[in-house]
Amino acid sequence: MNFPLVRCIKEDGNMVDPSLKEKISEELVKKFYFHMKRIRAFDRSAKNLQRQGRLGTYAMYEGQEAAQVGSALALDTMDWMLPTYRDHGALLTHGAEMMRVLLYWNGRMEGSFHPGKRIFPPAVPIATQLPHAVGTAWAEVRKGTNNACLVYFGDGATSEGDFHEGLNFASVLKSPVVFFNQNNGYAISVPVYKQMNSESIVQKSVAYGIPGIRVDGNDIVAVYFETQKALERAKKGEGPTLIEAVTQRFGAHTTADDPSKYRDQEEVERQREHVDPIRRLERFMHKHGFENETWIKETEKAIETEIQEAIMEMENFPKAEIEDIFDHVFEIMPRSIVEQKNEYMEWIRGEKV
Amino acid sequence: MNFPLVRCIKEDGNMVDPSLKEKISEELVKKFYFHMKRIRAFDRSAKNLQRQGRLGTYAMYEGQEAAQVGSALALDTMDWMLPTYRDHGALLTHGAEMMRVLLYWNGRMEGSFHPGKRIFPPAVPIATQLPHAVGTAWAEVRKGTNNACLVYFGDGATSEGDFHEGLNFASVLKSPVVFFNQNNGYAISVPVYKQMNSESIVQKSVAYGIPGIRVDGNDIVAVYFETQKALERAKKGEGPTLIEAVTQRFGAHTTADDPSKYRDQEEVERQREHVDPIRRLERFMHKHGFENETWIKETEKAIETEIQEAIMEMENFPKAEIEDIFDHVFEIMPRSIVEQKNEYMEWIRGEKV
Amino acid sequence: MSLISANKKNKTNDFALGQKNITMVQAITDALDVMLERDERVMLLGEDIGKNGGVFRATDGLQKKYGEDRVVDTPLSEAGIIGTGVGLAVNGMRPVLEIQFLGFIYPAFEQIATHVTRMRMRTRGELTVPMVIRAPYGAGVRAPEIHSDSTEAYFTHMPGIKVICPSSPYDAKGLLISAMEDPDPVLFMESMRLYRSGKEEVPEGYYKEEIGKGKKVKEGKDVTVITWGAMVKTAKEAADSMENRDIECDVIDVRTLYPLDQDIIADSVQKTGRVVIVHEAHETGGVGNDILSVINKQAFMYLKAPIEKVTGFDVPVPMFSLEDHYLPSAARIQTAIHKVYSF
Amino acid sequence: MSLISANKKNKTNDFALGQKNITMVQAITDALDVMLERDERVMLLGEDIGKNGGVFRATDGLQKKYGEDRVVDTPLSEAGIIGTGVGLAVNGMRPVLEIQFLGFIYPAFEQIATHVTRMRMRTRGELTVPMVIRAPYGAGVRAPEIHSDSTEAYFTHMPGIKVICPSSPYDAKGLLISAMEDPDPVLFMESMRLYRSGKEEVPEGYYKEEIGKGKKVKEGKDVTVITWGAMVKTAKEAADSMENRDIECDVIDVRTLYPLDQDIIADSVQKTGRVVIVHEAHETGGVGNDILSVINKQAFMYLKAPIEKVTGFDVPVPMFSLEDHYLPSAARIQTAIHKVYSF
Ligand SMILES: Cc1ncc(C[n+]2csc(CCOP(=O)(O)OP(=O)(O)O)c2C)c(N)n1
Ligand SMILES: Cc1ncc(C[n+]2csc(CCOP(=O)(O)OP(=O)(O)O)c2C)c(N)n1
Ligand SMILES: [Mg+2]
Ligand SMILES: [Mg+2]
Repeated sequence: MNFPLVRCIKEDGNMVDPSLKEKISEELVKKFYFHMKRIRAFDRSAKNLQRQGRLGTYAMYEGQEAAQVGSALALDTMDWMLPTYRDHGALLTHGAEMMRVLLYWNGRMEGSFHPGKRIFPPAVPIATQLPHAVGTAWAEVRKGTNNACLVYFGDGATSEGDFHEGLNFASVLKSPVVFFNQNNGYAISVPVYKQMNSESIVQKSVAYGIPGIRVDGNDIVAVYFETQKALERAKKGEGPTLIEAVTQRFGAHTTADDPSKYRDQEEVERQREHVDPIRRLERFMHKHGFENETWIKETEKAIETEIQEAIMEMENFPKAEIEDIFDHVFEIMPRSIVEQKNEYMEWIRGEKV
Repeated sequence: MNFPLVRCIKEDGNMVDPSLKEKISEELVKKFYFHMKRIRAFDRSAKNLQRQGRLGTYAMYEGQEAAQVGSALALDTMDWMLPTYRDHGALLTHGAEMMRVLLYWNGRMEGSFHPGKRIFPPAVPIATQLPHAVGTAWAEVRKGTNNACLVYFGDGATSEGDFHEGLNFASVLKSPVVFFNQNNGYAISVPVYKQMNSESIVQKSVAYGIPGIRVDGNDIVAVYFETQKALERAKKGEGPTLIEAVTQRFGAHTTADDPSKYRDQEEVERQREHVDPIRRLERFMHKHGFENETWIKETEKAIETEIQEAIMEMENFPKAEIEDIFDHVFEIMPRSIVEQKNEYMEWIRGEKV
Repeated sequence: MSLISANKKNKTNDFALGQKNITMVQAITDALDVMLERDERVMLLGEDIGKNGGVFRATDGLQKKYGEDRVVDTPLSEAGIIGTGVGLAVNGMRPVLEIQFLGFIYPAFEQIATHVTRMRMRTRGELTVPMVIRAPYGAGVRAPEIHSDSTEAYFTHMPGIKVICPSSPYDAKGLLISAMEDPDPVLFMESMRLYRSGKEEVPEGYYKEEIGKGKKVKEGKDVTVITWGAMVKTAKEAADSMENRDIECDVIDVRTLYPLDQDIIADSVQKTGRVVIVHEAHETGGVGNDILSVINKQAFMYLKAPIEKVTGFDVPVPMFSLEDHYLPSAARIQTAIHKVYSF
Repeated sequence: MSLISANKKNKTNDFALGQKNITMVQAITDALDVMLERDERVMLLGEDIGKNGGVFRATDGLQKKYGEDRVVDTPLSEAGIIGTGVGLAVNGMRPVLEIQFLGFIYPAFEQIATHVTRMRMRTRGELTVPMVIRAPYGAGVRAPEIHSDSTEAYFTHMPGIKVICPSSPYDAKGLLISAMEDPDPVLFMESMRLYRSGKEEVPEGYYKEEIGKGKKVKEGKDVTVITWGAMVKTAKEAADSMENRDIECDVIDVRTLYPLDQDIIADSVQKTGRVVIVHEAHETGGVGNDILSVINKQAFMYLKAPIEKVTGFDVPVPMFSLEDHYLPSAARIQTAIHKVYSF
């Protein structure tokens, strides 16, 4: 099986193929940098909020910024994004409101959707979103548009039946979907080599007769261009692509997880030097004349302000309304729910008196 | 992807590699021939019985005899077999009682198992038996035996999640299973090219990092030797193999199906000349000195007698007992079932008076 | 027979042009045909529904008429079908998904329990899943194992999906059209036994029957018999024969299993005070117990006898040699009617 | 506290050597440990149960003690876990399968509905599936979506599997050991809320609690309160507080949801004539309605008031900001007790 790891920027910041530089505008580099910095800052803030009891259990993505930003930036506004619980970095990049993402992790239903954006609520049951992407993308074909779908999932997700059924459907229907796998090495505590016997995830594309790309997931340039190519193929009617972005999850699975039970966290920190996607981009910027201290400072400040504002918004958001429990199950509430609601609301009011 | 179709006997009965002949004893050829003739005669009788209203809906396998017999003969008595509803040819070859197979198709619970034989009841929900095979085989490893498992499934079954989850588990656990796919071209009315976008089923083995073999499923010699090799690998602790046996279903999906709705049955009959596995073996026998008219006549007669006896046994089998509905759900019947049973049995007795 | 509700919301060809005498499976094909014609967003997906027209011929001729893009033979994968349907529905289509037999819906259980039914809730209605899942169900046709399950209760317990089970060609067509226009997911159960068991005059063209409304199929003052689907005929037969013994039954076909028509149940039980519930699903956890709960709440004071249930047993549906013993029979229902009457 | 049933069937080290004061999750680990030690056929399979010791640490230390062959980290695939478990069980092993949260059991629904529960039936006991499926369940711990489901009713409706839901460390250990020795499949539901909510004296070593038997957790003559799992504590609290108003409640922890202990229910209802049923699952289709059915059959004539239910609503379990409103509270239960009492 020949699925070489596609890489544009080496760990030391040098380019694999210097001629690519033409395609990398300053604007693009700034976008890469801004979004990675932004979502990392967000991630860290959210983790801290959780520690302070201001958010519920939270899933960090630190280490996966290049994979999430690079792929998300390749999308057009009208392309759909189907995330998991760990892809809010991509979400934020595709235009989701930061305040809503925070609401989600604060147990608020108002946070699981993004009005006006083509973003699905995060899939919590593993791999279930893959078939949704197939249908969503297919509907675009039926409508005669030129929009595609990008669906995220982890290495662990490849073991579920829905992964397989989704890819098979997409391949048969030639549905314009990009299956974007973030192989971050672990499914909670289970390392990839216990998850599967195959040497790569990308080779699973062979089972469906579709193109597969294995990309260095910490190299945002490679991720971006490869995703773009896959999206173009999709939009040209050439069907789905499976992308495996090889990356790393630096932290715990979620704030409820203790990774020291199953791996050496110090080792992870040592590896960070080589694999951190932001440092890699910084080295690239440094070596290729994109460094701009003033802009970076400004950017960092702007990000900090945005995050603080989003947190304030989240915390000032109107309290959850009890009625919400009942009001959105059906468009028209059936009698059993009406009665349950009325009874409970009356009781609550009585209680409160 | 390079998965050439393995073939030992060409359609005209000549050998692909004449040196293989040493390995093909007369005894083996007779076994091949006897079992294929036997299960075909059985299949036709069963189909007729259904027409006469003496059996319920019945699933024919005519055309798939080489695949079923060749693979089944490669098993040792202590190896497990996990069939679908279409694999009773294999079942009969692995020692199942013919009378019980008939009972099964007559809606009798007594027909779905084979006391003393290592045979699972036929899996009716598609692909669900694949994970069972993984566990069954793994238990053999844990017991320290040298037994393996062979599990049958169709081309349609490859689309289900359980196919994927089963192969993935087996590959990770190095479970001694042979996944034996009979690609008979159709899942009821759906042709393989609508079922999947891949050119073959065997290439799906790549997804699991396990060996895959594509064999001419109408060539019993190839099926037998390839299955044997896969079983040997399994028993040596080298893990599972995916075998795709390319074959054909000559008849309808079941007696309830009308294939003229979706394919040209006359075309199928024309193809039969080339692909019929029994005729192929006959040509081989003819060309390689294994022909023996007397023996064939005797064999045919013996088969006919066996089938007639089995039918008689089936028809004389004691009537289904109503209590059976209740008695085998749990080892010890819980009160709710006890009460339902008592009430019903009393009522029935009252009724009958 | 109910009146035609001449809903003219979307298009013009709403008026019933005439009647035709058809079976239930034909009525279902007809409903699909009417809606494929009226609404471009409608798509049918399923195993063998295209060229083959479905294993019961419920989609016969529709692929030819509407094309392979709209009547689609899918791979053999129920989670794939329902999951793809979710995406289609969220993105503006109106998928109707055939599950070949209700007993093969289980691979899609996760998709239904966690997405089909929760999408509206999770997005406060921003994304919705207007989807119909059609599934033949039930015993009594000598089908192989698993094919005969009647496991509606898994779905009535699942918040966010309606469950419908018609008992006549007229209702089947009208309710299926309603289901296809419903803004929320619907599981539409079709009795295999009833598919071809009788014909009825059914209006041509478009009409709707209201979801969530039961129907009296027989009027009587002594005992209330509540049931649905294939059991309506059996219960009616039992009730008819009780007239010989001067017992008059109210027979209610609830038609929708979630949400239940509480009024029709309460009204009848308040009148009779005696109840027999009939269904072919297993007793424990069956929808019969939901009906019991409605009665407990709405008509407790009127009850004159313990409620009787005639149901499938707490055992897997047996293979066909014994399935007739599993299924409630008219004779068993008669015994139950007599029992509550003479309590 | 119940007596220890000193079952000495298989091995010799049966006698409780002492007591230890442990939480429910520790009691579960203990039961697994005892059985891994006693019976070589026992194997644990699940996601993250090995090195990580399970996301709730229910299998902490067991892989180290018994090896990777017997405490196995599986791929992320519930149908794979249960399906492989079927094969293991049929072929002589005693698999205990952890489903990380009950809300993630749905991918394995088909395996459970069509094989786990039907193998004995289909083979008249020639092949059987002695398997325990362990699954944390329930709301109230601020878990993410889907993690809080309490969907036991899907399984009580499924013939061929027992469903157990303990409410204390003592019961958890004794019932889990019974489940692991049961010749038939058992779904063992573990309340996340109760995992670490309190300690109790639990015997060391091997002992069993009988499956299918309820337990009185409070004795009273006026109102019967029936519940299980995490709700036992809440119901008890409500019942205790009713003493101030001179209402004495019988509080029953049914412990096994299928098969239900009909006697303990009937005896109590025949005494009190007034009933409140409490569970956190959705009302429609909930096990509460099975209890209603038992009462209808066994104690109809004794009922003095309609039965009240305090349950989760017919809506998906909301995200955690609202989950406390979804969950039955002691205050709501008090209202219900008062209502049936003063009917
Ligand atoms: C069907 C299902 N089973 C189990 C879980 C519990 N669970 C949540 S995340 C996770 C691991 C997922 O790993 P992977 O797919 O690699 O994604 P990652 O978390 O690494 O982003 C598990 C087992 C779940 N959410 N859904
Ligand atoms: C889960 C499930 N879905 C649908 C069916 C109905 N069904 C029975 S056989 C069949 C086609 C199977 O095709 P294939 O796997 O190729 O096996 P073959 O019948 O050709 O031997 C279908 C769809 C089923 N039995 N189980
Ligand atoms: Mg991962
Ligand atoms: Mg086939």
